[in-house]
Amino acid sequence: MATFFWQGNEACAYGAMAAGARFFAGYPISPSSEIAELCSRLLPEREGIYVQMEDEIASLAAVIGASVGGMRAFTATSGPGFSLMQENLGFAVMAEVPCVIIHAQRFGPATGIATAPAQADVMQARWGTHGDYQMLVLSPSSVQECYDLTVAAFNLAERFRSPVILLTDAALAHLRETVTVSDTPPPRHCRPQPEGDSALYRPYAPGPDLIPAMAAFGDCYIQRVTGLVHDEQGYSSSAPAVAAGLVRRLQEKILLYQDELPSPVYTGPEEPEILLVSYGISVRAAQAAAQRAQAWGHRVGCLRLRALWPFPEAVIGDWARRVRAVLVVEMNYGQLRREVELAVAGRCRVSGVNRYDAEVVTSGEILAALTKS
Amino acid sequence: MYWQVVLSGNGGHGLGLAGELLARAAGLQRGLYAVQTQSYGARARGGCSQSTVIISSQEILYPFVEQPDLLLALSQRGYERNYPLMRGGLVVYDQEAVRVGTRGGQAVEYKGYNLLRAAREIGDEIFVSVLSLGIITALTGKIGPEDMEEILRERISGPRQEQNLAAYHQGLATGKV
Amino acid sequence: MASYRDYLAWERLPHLWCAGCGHGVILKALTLALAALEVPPDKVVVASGIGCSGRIGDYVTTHRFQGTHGRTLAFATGIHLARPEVKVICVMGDGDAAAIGGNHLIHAARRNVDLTAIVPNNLNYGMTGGQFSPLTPPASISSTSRQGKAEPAFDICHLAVVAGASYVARTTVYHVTEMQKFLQEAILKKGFSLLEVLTPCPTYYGRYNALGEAAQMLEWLNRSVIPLARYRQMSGDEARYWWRGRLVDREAPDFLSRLKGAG
Amino acid sequence: MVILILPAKTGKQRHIAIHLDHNLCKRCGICVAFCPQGVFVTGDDGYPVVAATEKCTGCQLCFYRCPDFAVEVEVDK
Repeated sequence: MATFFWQGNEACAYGAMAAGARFFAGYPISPSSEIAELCSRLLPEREGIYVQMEDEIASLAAVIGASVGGMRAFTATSGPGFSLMQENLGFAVMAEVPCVIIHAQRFGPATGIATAPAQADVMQARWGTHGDYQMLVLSPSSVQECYDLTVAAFNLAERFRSPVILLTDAALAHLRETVTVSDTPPPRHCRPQPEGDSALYRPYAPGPDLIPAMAAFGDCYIQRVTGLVHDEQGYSSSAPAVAAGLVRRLQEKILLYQDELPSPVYTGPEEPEILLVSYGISVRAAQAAAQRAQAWGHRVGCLRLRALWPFPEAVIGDWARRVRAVLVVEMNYGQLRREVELAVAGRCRVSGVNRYDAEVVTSGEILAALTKS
Repeated sequence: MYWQVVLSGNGGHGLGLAGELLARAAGLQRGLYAVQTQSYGARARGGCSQSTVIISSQEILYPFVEQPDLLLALSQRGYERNYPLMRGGLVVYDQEAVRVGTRGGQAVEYKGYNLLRAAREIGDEIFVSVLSLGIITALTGKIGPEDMEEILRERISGPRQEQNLAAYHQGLATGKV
Repeated sequence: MASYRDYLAWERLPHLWCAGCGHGVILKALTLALAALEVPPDKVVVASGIGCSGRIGDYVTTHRFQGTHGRTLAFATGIHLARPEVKVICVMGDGDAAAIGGNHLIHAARRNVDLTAIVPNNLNYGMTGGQFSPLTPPASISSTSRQGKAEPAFDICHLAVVAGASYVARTTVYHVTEMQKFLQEAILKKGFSLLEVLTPCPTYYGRYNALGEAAQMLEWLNRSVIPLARYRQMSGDEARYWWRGRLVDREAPDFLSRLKGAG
Repeated sequence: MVILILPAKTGKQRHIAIHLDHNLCKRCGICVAFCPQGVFVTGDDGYPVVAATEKCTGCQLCFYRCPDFAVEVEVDK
């Protein structure tokens, strides 16, 4: 065991190294730039590649290219850059290329406030690229989790052959906390490899868990990658049956195995009356508020979401039967609250504690909202 | 213990590093919990800069300072922005850069020094952060002086280490008076 | 000895390109070049973008990557850095390479990434119905310039040279032997190489501009280009021709060598 | 697949076979237009027809120029 005093951004970069990442392509943007800066030093030390591209579109493109070349690859960005990445994010979904995008959210829309936090890109992370798909999105709420969930993100990317987004924010990105790192390297999940006669390899034939085996460019197994609708051979097709089969598999390969994602963590009394649901840096205020409310004798618990997408609908639905009210604490005008409302389905009251002034939500604000609940 | 510290001043005062050193000295050397943040404007020199530290004997849920117990004020703006939040504690300020005429809280104690001038005499205004850390270490007794020195030696290497250590010791001596 | 046949996915033919489209000629030239250089199919990635030329990967037996519109060189940069032992050959149309992908082209050339870029320039966007591209000659009729294209065109080859490419050449599908030679030189070149190939689009550009069927368009291309040396002696109005030839062939460290040197 | 195999003898005693694949040919007319010897003519259905095999010199221009992989010229020395 070793302990470090890291910023959120540093923990992400070291987490990526521990997860075996050897390729980073990026474009400097506040508040994520420290990840690029650190990678430019750490990767060459590890026989890896750091490349600074001409924009964020090219950055994710290079990451995808390197991943099909067989490397664990990632990028880091913030709102404006994440908007540019949407195009190739969809490509990674369609072509099933494992990669990790660390997105330190900042205040928006547009250039907004470059160095101030927000949690207003949770819906963009889910729905930002066009088409019909599932997205894997994780949200750490401490510097320790920046490290742990970055490791998880790489493994999930390989496991599901999918892009994985790690949503942090400007506050967490620059927060310094103690991080504990195990001496043994974290377990590594690797993309399934083709076996047997190379002439019979079909790049998009579903394997176990619906995931196709993935050859790398240069292997004897001929790899065909495309963002067009494609058959199992990787040849483009516009046949309705091929399109439907592909979309169904892309959805089901994630939805059927959603329980492999980091589950929500509950802290608080056994039978809470009010449940705070939160994610990311807002969790810290929610937990502090819950603790103070408990000290005053109120039964308030806190549910910390670690995977935002696919949304843990069943877990929220179960809690809705057991509590009187749910308060969704987030730094936006009310984005994930709608998703919680869908999951609660009228079983209890749902309201939001929302802050959207470029400051981190405080426990005092949550306590004030609690007294009204 | 739940000790909330704000180090405020201008870009180029080295406050980000000072916050990190303070938190490391507390968190790593004494087994306390510590968190640190720093303000990020455009990453150019000059302008308002601020770093905050919380040191606690328990796990820190909310990592941002709500009510400072200690304020280091190296600029008027940093002072004005933070003293209204205080309900007690200590303000350490630069006598030339900050006028504390509009004093806030009743129970707040004020200690003024010529911090920036002393730093310039050592060689560069940037030494003001480590000089101030010396004063804070001596005044408050929350951090072991030898812990702080160890972290300083670990974190600042190269040609500036000696000047920083000199600044730190000068601060310690000043704070003890 | 390798045959061009080994590089062609025969079972995928006939290809989707129109009658008389030059893309098939370029595909054949590519397969012939790979055979002549005896590069094993599993050590080649054909990377393409979107549009008519983007479909080239459907017809090869090598590895294939078809990315998003205009981004081919950015994807290819990642592929190359991860697998430097593999030849990455990028095929991008004039819209792909010069419009949406123009910035990536500049920077791939500037970094001198060891890639081969083939730009089949059919003077318009064929797949979407014959709209003008940055490389469409001014005053051309297209489906978005019925009165004649108001914008000037630019010379993508000179752009690549200024940006830093190691090898830049231009020819046409009429000049099949020259195309073959340039293509092999480009593939062998260490560093960024770009080969622009003027090619007929009888379906749109030819029809809109009354240039005739495929054969007449090829003749028109032949009449419209002159060797680089002669072009350089021209001035003013005469310089309305396209030049063809090898614009630059120089030695410079490629991107990965520089990265490793710095690392 | 329709393959017309037309073996031919030139004055230089070379065996030349011109293969035309109607499944691949798109009737663009390039082979007809550019054969320096006028070996091809356009048939009534628009497909090229090998009309004068004996004129073929085996220069392969039709092969290089055909965009559709529909022409191959086999030259036995």
